[in-house]
Amino acid sequence: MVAPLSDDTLALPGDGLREGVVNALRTALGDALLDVVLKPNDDLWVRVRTDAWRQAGLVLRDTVGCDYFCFLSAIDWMPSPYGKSEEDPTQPKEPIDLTVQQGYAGGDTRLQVFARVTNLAKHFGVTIKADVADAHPSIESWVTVYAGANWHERECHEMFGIGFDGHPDLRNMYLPTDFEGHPLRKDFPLLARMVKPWPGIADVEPLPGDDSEDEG
Amino acid sequence: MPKVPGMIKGLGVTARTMAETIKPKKLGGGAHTVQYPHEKESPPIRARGVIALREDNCTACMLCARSCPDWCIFIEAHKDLAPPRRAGGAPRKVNKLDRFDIDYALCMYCGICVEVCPFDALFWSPEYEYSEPKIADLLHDKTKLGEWMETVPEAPALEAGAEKKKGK
Amino acid sequence: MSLLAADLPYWAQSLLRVLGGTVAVLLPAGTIVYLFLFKMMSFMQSRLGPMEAGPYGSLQLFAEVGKWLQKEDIAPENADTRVFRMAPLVVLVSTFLLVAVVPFGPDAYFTDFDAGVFYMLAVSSISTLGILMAGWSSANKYSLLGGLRAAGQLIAYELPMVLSVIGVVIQAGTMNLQSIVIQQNDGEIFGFDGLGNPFLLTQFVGFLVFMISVQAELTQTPFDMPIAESELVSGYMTEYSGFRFLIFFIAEFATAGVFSLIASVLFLGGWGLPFSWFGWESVDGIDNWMNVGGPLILVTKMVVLSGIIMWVRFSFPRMREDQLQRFAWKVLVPISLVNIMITAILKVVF
Amino acid sequence: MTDLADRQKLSYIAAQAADARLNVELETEGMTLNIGPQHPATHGTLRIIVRLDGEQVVWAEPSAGYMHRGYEKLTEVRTFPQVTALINRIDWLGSFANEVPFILAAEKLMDIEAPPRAQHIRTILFELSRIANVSLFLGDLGVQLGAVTPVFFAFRDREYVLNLIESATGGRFHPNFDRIGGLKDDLPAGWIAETKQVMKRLRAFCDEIEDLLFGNEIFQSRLRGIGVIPADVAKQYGLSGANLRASGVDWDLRRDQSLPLAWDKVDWKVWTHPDGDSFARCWIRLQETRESTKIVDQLLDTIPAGPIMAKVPRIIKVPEGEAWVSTENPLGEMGYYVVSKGDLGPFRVKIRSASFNNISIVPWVLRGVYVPDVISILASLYFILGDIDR
Repeated sequence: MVAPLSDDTLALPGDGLREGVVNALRTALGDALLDVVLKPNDDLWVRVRTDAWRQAGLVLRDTVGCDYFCFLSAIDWMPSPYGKSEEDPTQPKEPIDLTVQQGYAGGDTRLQVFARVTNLAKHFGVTIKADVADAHPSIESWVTVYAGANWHERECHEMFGIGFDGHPDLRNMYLPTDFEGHPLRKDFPLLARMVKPWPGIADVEPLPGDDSEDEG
Repeated sequence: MPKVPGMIKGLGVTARTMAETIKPKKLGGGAHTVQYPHEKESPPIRARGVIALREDNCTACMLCARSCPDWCIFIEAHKDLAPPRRAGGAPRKVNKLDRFDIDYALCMYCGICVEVCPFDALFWSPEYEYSEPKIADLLHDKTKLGEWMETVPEAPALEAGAEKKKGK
Repeated sequence: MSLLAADLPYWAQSLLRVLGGTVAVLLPAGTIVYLFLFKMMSFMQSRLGPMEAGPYGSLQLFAEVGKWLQKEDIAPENADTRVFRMAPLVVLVSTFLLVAVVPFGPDAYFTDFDAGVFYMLAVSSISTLGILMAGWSSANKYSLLGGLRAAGQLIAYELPMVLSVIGVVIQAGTMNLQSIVIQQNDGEIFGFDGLGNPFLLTQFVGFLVFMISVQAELTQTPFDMPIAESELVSGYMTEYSGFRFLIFFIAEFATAGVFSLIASVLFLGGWGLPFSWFGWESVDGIDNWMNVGGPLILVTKMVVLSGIIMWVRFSFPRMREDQLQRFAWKVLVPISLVNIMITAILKVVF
Repeated sequence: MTDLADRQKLSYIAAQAADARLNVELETEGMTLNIGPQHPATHGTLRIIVRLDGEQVVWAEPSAGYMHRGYEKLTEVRTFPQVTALINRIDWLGSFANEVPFILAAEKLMDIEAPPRAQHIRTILFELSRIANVSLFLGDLGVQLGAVTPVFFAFRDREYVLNLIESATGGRFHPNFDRIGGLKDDLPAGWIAETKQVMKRLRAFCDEIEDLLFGNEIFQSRLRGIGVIPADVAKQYGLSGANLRASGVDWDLRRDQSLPLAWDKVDWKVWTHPDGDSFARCWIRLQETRESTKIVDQLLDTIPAGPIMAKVPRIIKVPEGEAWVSTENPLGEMGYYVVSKGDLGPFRVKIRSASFNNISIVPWVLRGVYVPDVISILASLYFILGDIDR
């Protein structure tokens, strides 16, 4: 049999392990810890204030012991104004609801940066989020906290247009240097779906002289 | 026993493989390659080679075209009258296919269309030899897709412990 | 004197020699490519290799040559065109010069001169020049790195090769390759003459060093840094295509063949069989059929030796440049020096 | 360990010295060498820009993106079943393993669990794709170091694994076999017996590779002490899989998290190596391939009977929520952060692929090494282009 998980992992019914993490974060960050979602024995989401992003990273690394960097990325919470390009052009377009609605741990802005770090000794991970202002999206860089954040922040920068203060080299990674727009933002159209008509439109010619609608 | 140097062992491995390959097929040797096109490997029954269409079953419901991630299925149809199911009944109105094209230049062989088809009109065939010099010829129309029906095999028997499946 | 020289006019002799030389270069190259590169390598990798051209793929080589000859002769725009075009020929020339001293039979040889070993070692380094030219003139960074690596490597391995041959020269007491062959077949080991006295037995260390150096001179794995396809794409050959690449290719395998010929001459008794088998007393007593049989025997020995070279090539990974240099200077050179000393001492003692 | 750390330090000093030499001592400019985007060693189109002093690397920078396909954007216009067909092209050598974490994340959001038989078969196919993937690595390793034969052995024996995957799923490379709630189909008859034969073959293949490559003195001298990554650096960069375990970190997601898969039901071992050098990384992969064949063998004996599909609606709508599931894929930790808004398709999928993190350490680890080591270090880090660019 595989060696059993360490005692800490076999968390208590109330998940003392993750609650401990939340407590540690609250002590270190104070009111910069904005919101917490804890699913017992499953996962933990926390949201911190934008200006406490780097500090939260340091706390997670040094106090909580999450020294393994998993990923960093961003979410654009605005629904896509283009839909899936799967509608009949002959029908009137249904209006798309563009209200921004954030996910777990709430939020106030359209763009959110989120990252995940893992504690390898106690076998748990934390997803940490922070809002970034809509007008000038930027946040502190994590490069000095987790060296691996370097590429993730570059990717995030070109895909979402989020600046990372203190990043040594915020060049484009995938796109040409003079590329305009930020592809993963929802208001960036996915051209591949727009240049072609959707083949799913029902194209059934009725019988000559028969105007009755579809049956069976 | 003194340790054989790794380099000598390495020479041994290649020499052994050579002996294996030269050994006649009858004695369990031979190469692992197949001399295509003189001999051909038969793909497994489930292999997703090409999609076959049973035209009579298709009702032009568009489910396959809509579920296709690549948008590579194109369907057009017209209403038509079919003979009644029971004698003396009224003729039924059915959708007759005008066009059913699959563009194999776009298809990524995911099999979602075959899976969603509610009327058993699409099947996988393990046939694979239909490459074309011109990319446009990879668009198979309904006649060509219908011809593939001959190559569709029976579904394989299942391993012990499997539940009987209903439908296809 | 040579059998041919006795009966034929000079122009016919020359023609025969040119033809013979071409055959002596191309035949081993073709044999090695088909036998080892196409077939042995494939078998070692659980496949059959080329099977379509000719019975069992035996005409594949002609197909390949035909393909290469059809291709356009391209030189990169920034290349030093004249040097670029000349480089493959320089490499090939070294092969032809090498084959000139190899004795194929009691009377079947191109030249027979006393400084044969010396000449052989001298002309073998001409190919280095060609490779360096190719690397330099290609206007390609990979080629340049490959050319420089080749130069460093070939110079480093020239030395152990020379030193390992010196053992043979000391033992034979001559630098004439023909005499070395005769000595080996005529000789005896402690009064037993059933095997002759191939220097493989007395100069085993020298043989090993020589073969390792040959491997390096031929830039075959594990010493193929100048080509190193996973690092330098194709090293000094990166920019070559068409018949110039073909010449490089032929030169590579022809040189492998010629070096195997030389190794069998130096260590395996060359074209001869132990004279005691046939009761020959001296060179003059050798039957005339040995002028036909000799080359066949020599080629057989060559095939065995080049088979070993290729076998190693297909089995081993590549060394790193600094490891290779260290191996040459710190291992091979001291070993061959010790070998020379011991040979010299034993020569004096016996 | 200290010995290796010293070597790493020395190569750093060498890089600094080379850098200084470039500008001061010789007033040379150094040479900038583009390795890639079309290069035999980059299996795909990765470009590495290196600045050289002689053959020593002063500075190196990978430039990815020649194969970026924008999967994160594409997932937003696709339904959940369509996404499965897409994402098994991320790491194309271990494709079934790509599907599993995504499906698990969707199942987590829907709060359903696949029946035990499906979990079992998923685990078997997962390990088969690991074997298919890593066996190719073992062969390719030889090519990167100049040995031509191992790669043919790898292709030869991987073929048998691919045949298995094909006869079960219908696709050699892109199975698209995993479904929310279970699997598309049950195994065909005779598959288990055949798989056992192939596992025996694969173990023989591992022995061959060990004799041919790992035991070879040249191979060892090429890799030992080269490209040392200490454990703390590895964790900082988020290295995963064999690269992390080779640095002595005992972390394997198959063992260290509880997922509805069958790894906890069999007996196997997580291999680690204290050295953190290229050799350690390769050696770990070799051992893991053997371990995988053992896992598959044991799982084949214990497949429970029953259905392979849980009760799932015909049209799948995933409830609102966020879920993160990652698994120990052949290349390392592969995870999906799935955000759903209750639609037919996901709202956003963040794909955390292993190679992206594994390659981000390249500028750090390549300083001060020689050009041949660039290749061997890249080979030992083992990346798939699709897994970097996504």
